[in-house]
Amino acid sequence: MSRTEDVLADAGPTTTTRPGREASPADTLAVEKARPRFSVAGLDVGFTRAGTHRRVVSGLSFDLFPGQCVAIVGESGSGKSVTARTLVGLTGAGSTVTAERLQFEGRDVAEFSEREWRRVRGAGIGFVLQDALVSLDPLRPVGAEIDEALRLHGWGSRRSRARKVVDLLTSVGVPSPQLRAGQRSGELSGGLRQRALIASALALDPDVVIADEPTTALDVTVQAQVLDLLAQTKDRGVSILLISHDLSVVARLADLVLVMRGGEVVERGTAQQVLTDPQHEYTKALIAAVPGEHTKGTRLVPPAPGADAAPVPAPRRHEPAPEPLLEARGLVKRFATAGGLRRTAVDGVSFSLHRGRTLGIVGESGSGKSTTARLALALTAPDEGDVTLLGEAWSTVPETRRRARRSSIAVVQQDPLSSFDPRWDVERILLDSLPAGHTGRAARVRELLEQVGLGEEVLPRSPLRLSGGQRQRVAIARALGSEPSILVLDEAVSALDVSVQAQVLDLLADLQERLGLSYLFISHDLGVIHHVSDEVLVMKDGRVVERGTADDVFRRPQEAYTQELVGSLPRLADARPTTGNSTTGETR
Amino acid sequence: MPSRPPRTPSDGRPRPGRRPRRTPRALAATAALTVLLAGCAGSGGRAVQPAADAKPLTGGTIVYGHQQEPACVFGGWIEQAYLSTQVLDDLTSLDTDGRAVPWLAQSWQTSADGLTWTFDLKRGVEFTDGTPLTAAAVAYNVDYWMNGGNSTAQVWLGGYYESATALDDHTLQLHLSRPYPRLDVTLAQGYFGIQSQHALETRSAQENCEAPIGSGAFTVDHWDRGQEIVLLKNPDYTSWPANSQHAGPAYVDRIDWRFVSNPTTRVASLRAGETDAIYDVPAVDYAAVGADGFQELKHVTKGRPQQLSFNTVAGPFTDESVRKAFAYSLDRRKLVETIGQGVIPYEGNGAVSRSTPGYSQAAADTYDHDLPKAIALLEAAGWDAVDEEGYRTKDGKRLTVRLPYNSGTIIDADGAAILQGVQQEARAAGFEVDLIPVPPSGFFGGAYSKPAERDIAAGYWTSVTAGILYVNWRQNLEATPNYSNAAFYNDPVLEDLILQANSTADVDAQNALYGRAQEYIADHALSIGLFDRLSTLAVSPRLKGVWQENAQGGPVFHDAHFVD
Amino acid sequence: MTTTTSAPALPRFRTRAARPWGLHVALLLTAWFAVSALWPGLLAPGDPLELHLDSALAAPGPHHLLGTDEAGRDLYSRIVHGTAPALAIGFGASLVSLALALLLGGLAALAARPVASVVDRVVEVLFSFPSLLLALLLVALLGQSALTEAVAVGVGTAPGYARMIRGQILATKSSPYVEAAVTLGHSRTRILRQHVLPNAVRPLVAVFALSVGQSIVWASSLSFLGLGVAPPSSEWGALLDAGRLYLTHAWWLTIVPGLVIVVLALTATTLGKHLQASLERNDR
Amino acid sequence: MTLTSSTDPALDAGLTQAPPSRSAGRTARRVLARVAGAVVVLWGAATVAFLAQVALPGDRATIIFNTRAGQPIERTAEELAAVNAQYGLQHPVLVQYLDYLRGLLHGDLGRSYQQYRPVTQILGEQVGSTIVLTLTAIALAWVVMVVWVTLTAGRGPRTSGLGAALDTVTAALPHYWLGILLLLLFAQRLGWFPVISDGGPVGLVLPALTLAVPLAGFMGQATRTEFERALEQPFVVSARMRGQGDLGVRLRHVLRHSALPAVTLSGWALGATISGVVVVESVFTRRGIGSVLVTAVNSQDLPIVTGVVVLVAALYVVANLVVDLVHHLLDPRLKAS
Repeated sequence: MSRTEDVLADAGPTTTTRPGREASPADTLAVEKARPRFSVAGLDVGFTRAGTHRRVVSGLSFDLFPGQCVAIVGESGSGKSVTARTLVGLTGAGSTVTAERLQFEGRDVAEFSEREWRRVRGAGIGFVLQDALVSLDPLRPVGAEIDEALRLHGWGSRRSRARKVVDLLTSVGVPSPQLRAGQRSGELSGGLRQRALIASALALDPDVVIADEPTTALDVTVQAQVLDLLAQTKDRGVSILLISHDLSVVARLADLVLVMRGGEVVERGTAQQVLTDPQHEYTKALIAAVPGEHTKGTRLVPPAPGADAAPVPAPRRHEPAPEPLLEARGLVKRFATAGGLRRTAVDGVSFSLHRGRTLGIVGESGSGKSTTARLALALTAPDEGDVTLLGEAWSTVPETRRRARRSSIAVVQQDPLSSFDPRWDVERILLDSLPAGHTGRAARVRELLEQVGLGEEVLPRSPLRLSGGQRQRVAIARALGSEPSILVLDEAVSALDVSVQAQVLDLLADLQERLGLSYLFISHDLGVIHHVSDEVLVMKDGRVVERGTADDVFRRPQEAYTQELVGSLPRLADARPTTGNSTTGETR
Repeated sequence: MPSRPPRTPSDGRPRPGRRPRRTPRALAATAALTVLLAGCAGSGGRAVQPAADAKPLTGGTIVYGHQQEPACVFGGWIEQAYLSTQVLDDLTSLDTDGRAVPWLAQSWQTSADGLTWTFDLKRGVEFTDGTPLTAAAVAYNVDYWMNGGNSTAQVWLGGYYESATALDDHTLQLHLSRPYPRLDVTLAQGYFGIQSQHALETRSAQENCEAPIGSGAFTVDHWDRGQEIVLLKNPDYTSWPANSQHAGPAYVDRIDWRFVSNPTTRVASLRAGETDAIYDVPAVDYAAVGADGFQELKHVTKGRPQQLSFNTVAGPFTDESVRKAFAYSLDRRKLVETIGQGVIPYEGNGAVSRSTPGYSQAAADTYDHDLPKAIALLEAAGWDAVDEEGYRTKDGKRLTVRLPYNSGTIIDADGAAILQGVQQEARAAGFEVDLIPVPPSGFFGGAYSKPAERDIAAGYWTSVTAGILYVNWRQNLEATPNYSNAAFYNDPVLEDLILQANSTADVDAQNALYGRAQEYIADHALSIGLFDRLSTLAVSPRLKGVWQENAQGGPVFHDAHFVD
Repeated sequence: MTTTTSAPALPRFRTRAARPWGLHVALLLTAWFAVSALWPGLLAPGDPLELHLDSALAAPGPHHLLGTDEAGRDLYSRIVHGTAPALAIGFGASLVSLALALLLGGLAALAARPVASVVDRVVEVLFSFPSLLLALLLVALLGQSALTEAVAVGVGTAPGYARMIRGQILATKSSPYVEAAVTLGHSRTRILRQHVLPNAVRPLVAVFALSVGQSIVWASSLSFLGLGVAPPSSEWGALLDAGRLYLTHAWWLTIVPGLVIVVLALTATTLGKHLQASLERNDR
Repeated sequence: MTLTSSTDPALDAGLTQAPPSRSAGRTARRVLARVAGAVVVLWGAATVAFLAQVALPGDRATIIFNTRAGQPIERTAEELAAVNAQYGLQHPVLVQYLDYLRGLLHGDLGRSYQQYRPVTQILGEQVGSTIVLTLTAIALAWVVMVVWVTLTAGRGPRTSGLGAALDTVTAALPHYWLGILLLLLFAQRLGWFPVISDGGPVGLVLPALTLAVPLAGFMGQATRTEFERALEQPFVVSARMRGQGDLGVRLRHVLRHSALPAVTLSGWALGATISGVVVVESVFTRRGIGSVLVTAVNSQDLPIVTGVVVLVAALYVVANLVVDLVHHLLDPRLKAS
C-alpha cells in the first residue's frame, strides 16, 4: 500500500491504487457482465492545510456502468463534491488521494499524466456544475464555451465547430440556437444556460457525465427540464454520476444511490430501496426532514432518541380571529431599471394574515415575493394600494409614526450572518433588539435564547463563530425580542441543509404554538411552503396567480402555472423502481 | 574620497579588445549594483583624448548643457546675459585685464568733464534681419533699456544717463548727468546687447523675447521650451570683438543650448558624451572631471559675492556689536573650503569679490573665527543670559535671527549647505538662526523683502566693476528708493564715498575710494562675505577654443571648433 | 459627470495566514520607528546637526555607521532624528486626509440630495487633480513648511478616500443589518450612530496605516522637488534631496534615506493589510 | 412594405433588447449627461486653479517683474502699473475670472507672464512628450503586471507569496528613488541609456520604467486578488473539466475577469502617473508638462499653471471615458444594465 502526498498547487493529485480486496458483490448491482466505466474501491481523500491533515472522503467504493446513474447524496461537508472532482483528477491543492482501485475505462487513473487527464476531461468525461450563471464564463458567449471544449480536443475546423455548437444547442433543446450561441450566460434564462452548460459537457459525446448539483439554484420548473435532459442523456447510454444534496432530485434518475455523511457512505442501494426503505438512522432522518405534503402538521425531527420515534403531530393552531393582523390591498410596486424603463415587481397583490396563522408566499425567482415581504414590513412604500397593521394604517404613515409600532412585526432574513452588525457579539445583538426601557434585560436575553433552543454559551460569541442553524436561531431570537405578533420569514430556511432546516422549521412551529405568532412565510420551496402554511399565495411575475389553503393549492391546483409548478416538483416517490433499463442503455 | 584609477595614456584611437565583453545583463546589473553599493568613485566616463595631431574641423553641432532656463533670451538676469552674448554684440568687450576693448564700437572718447561719451561704430555691420547697424539704432537701444527693456541695464545707468544721440551713421554720443568713467567696462555686460531697431519696433514682444535680432555670431533658430534653444551660426558675421581668437564667422554650424538643471545629470551627460560642454560643474565633481581629461574653465564673477547683509534698521542686528559677534562666531573659511571641496573660493569681503577691480583684502580679513570675542561682544551688548537650549537671551527674549534665502536659483545646493553650517556655528555663540528657504515664487513675490521680515539677507550680484556698490549701498530714500539696499542702510557717508569713486576717472584713485567703501562696510559689519560666485565650464577634449567672456564668465562659442 | 469608475482607494487585499513573518518584521520595524520618533537620543545620542568638517562625505564605516554628508553630519543620527518629522508629516497628512474625506464622503452619502450631488461634484473635481498638482498649488499658496506639507499631501490624497468612505457608507446603509435595525423600530440617528458610522469608519483603521506610508512617500516627493520641509531638518525627503548633488560620490546620502522611506512605507502597508485582513476575517 | 411584428412569444421572450429608437434616445441622453459632467469637472478644475493662484501670496505684478529681472526687490508703482495693464491685473478678481472663462470657451488659456506666448502653444509643445511617456508607462505596467500575475498568482503559498510580496514592494517604491537608482545604474554606470532623456525611444525606456514599476505593483495587488478569486470560480472548474490546461484557463478566462479592477485603476493611474511625471521629468531631464508646471509654479506664471490644471482635468475626463469604454469591451454585461 502506497500513499502519495500531494501538496503541489493545482497539479492533479497523484493517485495511487493499492491492491486489495475486490469490490464486494453488493457494489455491483445490476450489470456484472459489462465493464464499469468508473470503478472505485476504497477511495480516501484528505487535505493538508496549515499543517493539519483532514480526511474528507473515507473508503468510498462504487462502479459506474454504461447507461447507469449513480447518485451520491449528502449534506454540505459530506465529501460528495470532492469525490466528483477526484474522479477527474482535480481534487485541488494540498490533497492526498489513495484508493485500492480507481479506474476509468479500465485504466488506473494514477498512471494518467496531466496531458492525458486533459485529453480525458471533456472528451471522456463531461462535467456539469451547478448554476451555469457562474459555471459558464460570464464574460464569454456560451457558444465560445462550447467551442472551447471542441477546440481543445482538436475537433474540426473553426467553421465546422460553429455548426457543431448550433447542433449541440439544438440537441439540448435550446430554441434559436444560432442566436443563443452568441449570448453570454447572463443574457440567458436559468434553464437555457443550464442546457448550454450541459451542451458543453456533452460536446464530445463523453461516455461519462458527472453532474455536481446540476439543478441547485434553479427554479423548480427549470429543474424538472434539466433532469429530463439528463435522463435522455442517460437513455443514450451515457453513464451519469449525479451529486446532490436533494434526495428527491436523485430519485428520478439514479439507479444506485450512495448516502454520504462526513466522508463516509452510510447507506447504499437502489433509489427505491434507499428512499422508501432506508436502513440507516441518518438516511431515515434525512428523508423525514424533507418537508412537504406528507409532513404537514408533524414534526420533522423526532424529539429525542429513545422517545417515541414516530412523527408527532404538531399541535393544532388557534382558530383564526375575524380581524386580520396584517392586511394588504392591491399592492403595486414598480422599479426603474437602468435603461430608464420601469418594471412592475409587484402587481395588485392583496392578502390578509390572521392571528396564529401562517400565510405562505411561493414563487420562482423574480416573482415579486420578496418585494411583497418588504412592502409588508414597510421597508419600501407601495406605488399603489396600502397595508394595514393591527387595523391601523401602516404603509401610508411616515416612518417616524411607524417606529413605535414596529415592535409588533419582525423579520427573519435569508442570510442571518449579513443581517448582524459584524462588530457585535450575540449578546449585543439580542440586547439591541429589546424595546427601550425594558427592565431585566439580561434575563430577557436568556429567555430569548431559551426560546430558540440556544444555551448561554453563545452570548459572548460572534455570529461568525456559530453554525448556520445557530445563526438562524439567533436571528429568530432577535426577531422575538420586541415580542412581535407577526414574523416575516423571507426565505428564512432556504440556505440551510435539510436536517438543519427541519430543526428550524420545528422551532418555528413550536414558537407559533407557544407565542401565538403569525407568520408571513416566503419561500421558493414548495415543500417548505406546503409544510408550514395555512393559506398559500402563488406568485408569478408580480401577480398572485392562485390562492387558497395549502392543501387546495398543492393538491388541487386550478391554474395552469400552479399545476406546472406542482408537477415539476420532484418527489421521493418518483424513485426509479428498478435499474432494469440500464441494460437497454448499454446496447447503444 | 575614494581613490581613482590612474590615468592611462591614450592614443585617441579605438582600442579593440580593451573593452570588456558584455556579460549577460542580469549579471552585469548585479555587478553594477555591487560596485554602486561598494561606494566606488563616480567615474561614469573618462574623456577620450583626441590625437595630438588632431586637425581642427569646421562645422558640427555643440551640445551645451546649461543649468537654468530663462524666460527670454534677452533680459536683466545673468542667465539671459549668457544667452544674449551668443546672439547680440555689445559695444565693448572685456579683456582678461578688465579693460574694455572694441566690439561694435571700434573706439571711444570721454569729454573732459566726463559727461559725454562718443563712440565710433564699426562700419558695414548688419543685423541678421538685414538692417544696418547705425548710431541711431544704438541710441534707440539705450532708450529701450532705460524705458524698461532691461531692468538691470536700467539699474546700472539710472541716475547717470541722460540721453543718447547719433551724430552721424557711425558716431554715437551718450550724455550723462554725472561722470561715470567705467561706462565702457560696464557696457561689456550681456545686458547691453544691441538689437535691430527694426526688429524691436516691428516684431511682437514674444518674438523679441524668444529670438532677438542682433548682429552676433549666432542666431536663434528655435526654442524647445523645457529642453533646448537651437542657435545657428551667422555665416555673415563680421563684428567679432577685438579679443576674439579668430576673425570670421563661427566654426561650428550650430549650438544645442540644452537645459539640464540637475548638476549630477549635467556631469553625467558630459561623461557619457551626450553633451560637449557643460556649465557649472558641482564642486564635488570638479576635481574628478578634470582628472578624467575634460578641460575645465573657472571664472570668479566680479561684483558682490555670496554674502550676508544684516538688517540695520530692525531686530538685534541694529546693534553693530551683535553684527560683529555674528561675524566672529563663524569659521567661514573652513566651512566654505570643506563644503566647497576646495573649489569654491572663500570670500571674507561682503562688498565685492576678489576678482573685482578695487578689491580690498583688508576688508576681507576683518573678521576671523573668534568665538570668545563673539561671546564677549554679545555679553557686552546685553545678551548675557543663556536659556536651557543654549541660546542667548536679553530681557527674556531669545537671540533669534531670521535668514530667508531663495532656494534653487540664488542659493544653490552648496550654498544651502554652507548656510546650514553658518546656522550651526552661530549656535555656538548663542545665536538661533532661523533658516527659511523661500521658493522662487515667494521670493520674487517680495516675501521677506521688508525690514520687519528678516534679519539677514543672503545673495550675490554680478557686475564688472566695484560700481556694484552703488547699486547695493545707495540710500533708500523716499524720493529715490533703492530696494536693492539689502541692509536697509542709509548712510550719506558711505554713499558719498561710492559716488565719488564712481565718478573718479583715474583708475587707481577710483580703486582706492572703492576700497575705502569696502572697509567702511566691513568695519561696520554691514555685510560679511561667504564665498565667491563661480562660473565654471567643463568641455570635452574634442572641443577646442571655448573661452569664458570676462564680464560674467559665460561661454563663448564663436572660436570653438571640434578636432579629429 | 456620472462616473462608473469607482475609486480605487481600497483595493481588497488578501493576506495569507501562513506568512506571519512579514507581520513580525513589520511590528519590529514599527517598534524601531516608534522609538526613533519618541526618544531618538536612545538610538542616536549624537547631535544630528553637529558638523564634523574634517570627515565630510565619509563613507559608511565604523565611525559613522551610514556615513556623513558634505558638512560631516552623521547620516545615521540624522535619519534617526528625522523619523519624528517624517512620521509627524505622515500622521498629520493622514489625519487631514481622512478628516476631509470623512467630511466629504459622509456628506456625499448622507446629506440631502442637492447637497450630496454638489459634494459629489466637488470630490470629482478634486479627483481630477493629480495629488502632486494639488499639493504643489497648496505649497505655493501656504509657503514651505512641515505643516503645509502635511496639509498639502492630506488634501491631495483626500478625494480618493472620500469616494471610498462614501461607498462604504452607502454599502452599510443598504446592508441587511441596517434593514434589520429599521425593522426593530430604531431611529435614523440611532442606526447612524450605532451601525452606519462605526462600520463605515472601521476599515479606516487599516486605511490609516496604508495612508501614513503613502503620505510619507508623497511628502518626500515634494521635498524632492524642493518644495517640502527644508534642510537642515533631517526629514528624510529633505535628506534625500540634499544628497542628490553628491549622488555619484556619496551614494549613501540618497540611497539610504530613500531606502528608509521605502521600508517605512512597506511597514505601514504590511500593518494596514494585516489589519484589513483581520477586520475582514471578523466581518465575513 | 409592411412591418410584421413577431408573433412568436417564445422568441419575443428571448429578445429583451429595447426597440432601437428608444435605445438611441437613451444613448443620446447618457452621452449628454456624460458631456455635461465633463464640462462641470473642467469648469470646477479651472475655477479651483484660478482661485488658488489669486490667493497666492505676493503681488502678482511684482512677481512677474522680479522673475523677469532675477531680483527679489520691491518695485515702484509705475513699474507695476505697466505690468498690471498688460495682463489686466488692475481689474477686480471677478472681472479677471470672467475674462478667463471667456477665454477658455474660445480655447484660449491666456498668455504666459514669463514667455509672452499663448499658453495653448506652450502646453501644445509639451503635452505630446508627457502623453507618450504616460501611455508608454501605463502600457509597460500592464505588460509587466499581466505577465507577473499570470505567472505567480494562485500557485501555492510560496510562489504566490513571492508574487504578492514583490507587488507590495514595487508599489511602495517612490518614483524619485527608483528613477535615481535606474539613472545611476543603467545610464551613468552602464551607459545603456542616455542620461538626458531626449525625444528618442531609447531615452524613453528609463523614465517609462520608473513610472511603470510602481504602477505595475499597485495594479498587481488588485489584479492578483481578483485573479485568485477568479481562479476559484466554478467557470474555471468547468473549463478545466472541459480539458483546458492551467495556462489556458489563466489566459483565456481568468485574466479577463481579473483585469477589470486594473482597468479602473488605470484611469485613476493616469492622475497618479501625471504626479509621477512631474518627478520623473525632473530626474531624467525630460521636457513635458511636469517640468513646465514646476517652473511655472516657481515663477508664479498663473496662466500656465491654470492651463496645466485644465489640461490635466481634460486628460482625466478623456481617460475615464476610455476606461469606461474598455470596461464595456471587457465586460459586456455592463451594456445590458
